[in-house]
Amino acid sequence: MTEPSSTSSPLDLGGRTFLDSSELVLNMGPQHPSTHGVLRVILKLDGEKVLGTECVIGYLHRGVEKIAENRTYAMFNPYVDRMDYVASVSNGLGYCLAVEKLLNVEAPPRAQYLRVMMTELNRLTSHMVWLGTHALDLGAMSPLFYTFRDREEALKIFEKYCGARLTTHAFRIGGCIYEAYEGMDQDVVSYCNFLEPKIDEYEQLLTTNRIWVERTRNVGVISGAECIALGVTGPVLRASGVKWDLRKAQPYSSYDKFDFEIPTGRNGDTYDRYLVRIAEMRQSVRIIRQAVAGLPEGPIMAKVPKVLKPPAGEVYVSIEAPKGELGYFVVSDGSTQPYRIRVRPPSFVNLQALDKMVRGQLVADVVAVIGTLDIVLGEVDR
Amino acid sequence: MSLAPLLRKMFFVDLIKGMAVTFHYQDPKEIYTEQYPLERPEIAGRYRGLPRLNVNPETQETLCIACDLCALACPERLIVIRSERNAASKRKELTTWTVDASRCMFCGLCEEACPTDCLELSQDFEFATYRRDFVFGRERLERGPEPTVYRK
Amino acid sequence: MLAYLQSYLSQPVTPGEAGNYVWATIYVVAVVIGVSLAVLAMNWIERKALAHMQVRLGPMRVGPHGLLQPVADAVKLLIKEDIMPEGADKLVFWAAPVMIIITAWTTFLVVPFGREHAVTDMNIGILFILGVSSLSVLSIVMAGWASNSHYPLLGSLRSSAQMVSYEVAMGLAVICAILMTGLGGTGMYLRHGGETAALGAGTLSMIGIVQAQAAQGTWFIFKLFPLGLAAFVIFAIAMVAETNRAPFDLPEAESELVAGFHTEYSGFRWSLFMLAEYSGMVAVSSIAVTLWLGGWLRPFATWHGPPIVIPHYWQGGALDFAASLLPALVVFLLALVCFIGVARMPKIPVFRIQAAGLAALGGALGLVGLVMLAPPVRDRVQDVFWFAMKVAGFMYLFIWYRATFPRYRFDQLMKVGWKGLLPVALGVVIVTAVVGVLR
Amino acid sequence: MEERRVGVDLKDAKEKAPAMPPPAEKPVVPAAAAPAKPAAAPKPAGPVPEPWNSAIPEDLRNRFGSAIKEANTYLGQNYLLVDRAVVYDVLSILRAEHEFDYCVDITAVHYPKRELQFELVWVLYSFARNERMRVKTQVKDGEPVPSAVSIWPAANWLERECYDMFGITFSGHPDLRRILLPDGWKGFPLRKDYSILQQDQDWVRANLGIESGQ
Repeated sequence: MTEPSSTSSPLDLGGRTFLDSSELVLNMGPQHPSTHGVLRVILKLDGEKVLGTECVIGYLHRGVEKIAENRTYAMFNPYVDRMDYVASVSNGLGYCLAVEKLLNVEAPPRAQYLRVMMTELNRLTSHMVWLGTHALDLGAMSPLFYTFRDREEALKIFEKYCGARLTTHAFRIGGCIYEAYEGMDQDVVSYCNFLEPKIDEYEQLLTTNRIWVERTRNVGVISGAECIALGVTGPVLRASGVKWDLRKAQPYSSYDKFDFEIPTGRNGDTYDRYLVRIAEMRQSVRIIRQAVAGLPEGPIMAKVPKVLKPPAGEVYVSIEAPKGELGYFVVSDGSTQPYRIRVRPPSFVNLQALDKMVRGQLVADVVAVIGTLDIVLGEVDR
Repeated sequence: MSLAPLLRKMFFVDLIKGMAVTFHYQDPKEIYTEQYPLERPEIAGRYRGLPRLNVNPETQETLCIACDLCALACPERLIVIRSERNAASKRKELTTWTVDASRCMFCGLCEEACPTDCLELSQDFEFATYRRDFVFGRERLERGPEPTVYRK
Repeated sequence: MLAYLQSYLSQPVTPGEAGNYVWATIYVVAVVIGVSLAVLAMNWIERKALAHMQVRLGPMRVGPHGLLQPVADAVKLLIKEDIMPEGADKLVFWAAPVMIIITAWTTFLVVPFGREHAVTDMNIGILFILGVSSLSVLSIVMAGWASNSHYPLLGSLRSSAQMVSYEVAMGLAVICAILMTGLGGTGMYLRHGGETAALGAGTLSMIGIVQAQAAQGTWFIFKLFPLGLAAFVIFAIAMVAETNRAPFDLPEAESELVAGFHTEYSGFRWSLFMLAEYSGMVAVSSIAVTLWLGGWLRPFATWHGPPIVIPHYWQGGALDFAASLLPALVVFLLALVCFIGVARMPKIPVFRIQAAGLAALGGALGLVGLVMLAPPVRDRVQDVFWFAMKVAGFMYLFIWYRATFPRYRFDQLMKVGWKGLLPVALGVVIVTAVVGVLR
Repeated sequence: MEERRVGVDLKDAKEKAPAMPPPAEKPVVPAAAAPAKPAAAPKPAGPVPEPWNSAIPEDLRNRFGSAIKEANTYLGQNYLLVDRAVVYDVLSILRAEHEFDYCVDITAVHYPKRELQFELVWVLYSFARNERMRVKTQVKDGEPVPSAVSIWPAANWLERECYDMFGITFSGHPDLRRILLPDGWKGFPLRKDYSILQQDQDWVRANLGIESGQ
């Protein structure tokens, strides 16, 4: 990624060379207001034009996969929340589905509907964090506060449902352990009613705003083919025109029973990704409404033994997390502890596309593209 | 470009629409901030805070039977239980029960493992201290939360 | 000496024109203090207004409703460690904040807060302001260069390009206003109380421009509608860019360049930059007010209302009378707000000091209001009041923009400046000139 | 390589089973549990891999013969176990001819007791067929594996992570460096014989000059 500098090292100031036109190497991060955590991007600049980037990651590496090998299946469940901490419910869902697949059990329908409801609420909160921070990166301060205020209401529902707001640990292997609390359906429906006008408000602030449009249109363009080649998934892929969503393509957790659409973009630029995510929020609201209306009665936990000992074997199960395809590759050796758990983090793979997307653009676009990729460093570094 | 968008652009309609949003939010009724110590946050009943050891309200005896299940369920292994066999009743009796709150991630697995109603994650979320003793013992956990009360 | 001092008070001109150095010095000190106070107040208002627009409360702890927050901040900044990066060019690093504050304050020499409330009146007043204020770009470049760091360097380069390009559009918009001073036959160069220069010559004097508006009976924003308005809009956009405020705050674009040209500055030096930024905002708003919004003139200044007479107090139009009471009434209103705040303060011991402080502030404001009712003060304070109100309106706009808009990218900013504002401004100037000649 | 205690000292670590024992005999899943997928074995006993009958393994078997060691379906998920020598060709054929255009993941599993210690796994997906499969190969420690970056650019970071965590080298990779761990890191953490405790003690000794209390 980094070619050697053309004439001399940019750090060599002692040589008194005049008119030395070497590139400017700018270290963006790990402490930088808009690298969303501890991402460090080494930018090679010609003026403000980006000639190349190199991502330095791993500042938040906690060895989640190693931890997994030393915990039982049930014990590892809370740890997955800590990867993509703004979408912890999705992480938990993916993990539970993977272990359930290995155990060859399926959660009861009521649990599946509860899971759908929670994951879609989580998709909303995740997208709201994205919108707020992305807008803040591009200089619009207020959406951050509006989205965080509206996200707060969803977090309150999380808190009432499973007792935690962020790292929820909402599901257990085999279903859900928490029954819907009294009045949850009203809470969720009133949240949907509350949120829909708020989404309009975000759009009123940004969608037609000429500055927003100029800052995002034709910025960080990536085509559908490039996305596929780079393994980029989620809203980024859909904004490039590839109509692919695991919830439709390989439905899990009763998603096939829900009626929703996959919003797609055309140009694959930052503006389209913005529109796609906004549309996804509306679709999520739609799914949540259906989940509340169609919540079946019945048990919420499949019959699983207290001590989980999946038969030896390996499975790969993936779900559509808010950031893209979140996969778990679980290898069991028949003991109580997983032999190996591999997490396929969407943020990590999507971040690879950064270099492709910002090359030849300006420093300000790097910020826009990092924001639009919607990475969470907890997940990138694990 | 047709006329309408051009006019909209000329008269800054897009910008004014956004400014209308920010303007109407100036209404003090819209303020969302909670002034935390003065205004207490509403904590849900299922909130997973600091563990609490319940006691029998009549006899004030602990409900813990020192079965060690919570310690085994804990992913971080931060619950330490010591018990001794009571020679008279032949029953295991709890001596110490500690939790290292600095490492606890409030996952609730211990609560689920508890076969009695003893261990429960309480609504206590305020355990910041000026000292580094996060290993809470039985006394503190049985007593439950004692948040600083700020009068309004 | 006393006579020397009093002799000025009877003259309806600025101390500079009267040649009264003592009063000029007093005015300079008053302007510096006033601007600093305005910056402090602006600091608080910006935080509060921005917070409310963003559904938060803003500062609440230091003083009632955080009123003393700017003071606390100032104290904090003053006692902070003074850090100078090792690789910095020491002299330039030191000189940049000093220079920026000097340029920011020098512009206020010719800003007319009222007919006689300016340090002096120059016959090239507006040119002087534009010239001096563009020096601030130099200190920004100095700051960026001296820091010897990448982010400040990029920020200062952006800033220099931005300020230079927006000054062009700004200057053209100003020319438009200057052309308008020469229109209408009566609004001539009225520098010395009605003494007129050649017909249709126009003026560059800040006071002269306002007097031209008074004489023509209209603010220039409404003059030759929509030409005046167009020029005003151009100026209003350019002045936001000129002061590096959102949505044109690229030199200090937080999310890209950390803090832009003052990344390496902290403590007192940083506070000078902050002070200069806000003074700059006041300065450009003052220019806009002077050029287009009639300066110190009150709205509907040509309407006087039916004549009324109050013995020993007032003789003249009823509307004029109402307007003359307005400043005092506004101060009373503020005092009332303070007292309501005291009444609504939580009744607990912790808040007793705050309540007392707020009550004292309310009382002081009430006293000031009473003083402002006295005829000599009443008549002198009016101009300043209207001027301040108009500037405050602009300040609010600055906050409002900041709360609402995303930030332009650098090349887009240049595009807006050179491809958008500049041609329009040129067109407006030409049309204004043509219309002016044809009339 | 000798088997050592893995990771932090945990109670359960003692019953860490040897690598991949035969499928559990006793039924772990209760009979009451509903069968999940039609593809899954309906028997209550742990499901066993079944042969994967499809055009893809057939085609590959025709080309590579015995180098395709296994082609199975486990719980409805297809996988191939191929020889290291042909893995690059298999992957490029899958990409070029069977439309597996999306490389989902590349990872590895360490079996320290086997001779071919590492099992590399490529998770592939085809947008056109809406189908997922895994390609596996087994390599010795230190044996290079051909890099798939030329097939899927996405493989770049995934292979770097594999190298970082397992020490598997990929020949032909454009920029094979550590990615998550710092450049000077010693050891490969996701190997089963990598002890976190050892790591911690070494670090404390080197940087603090004291014995670690762990």
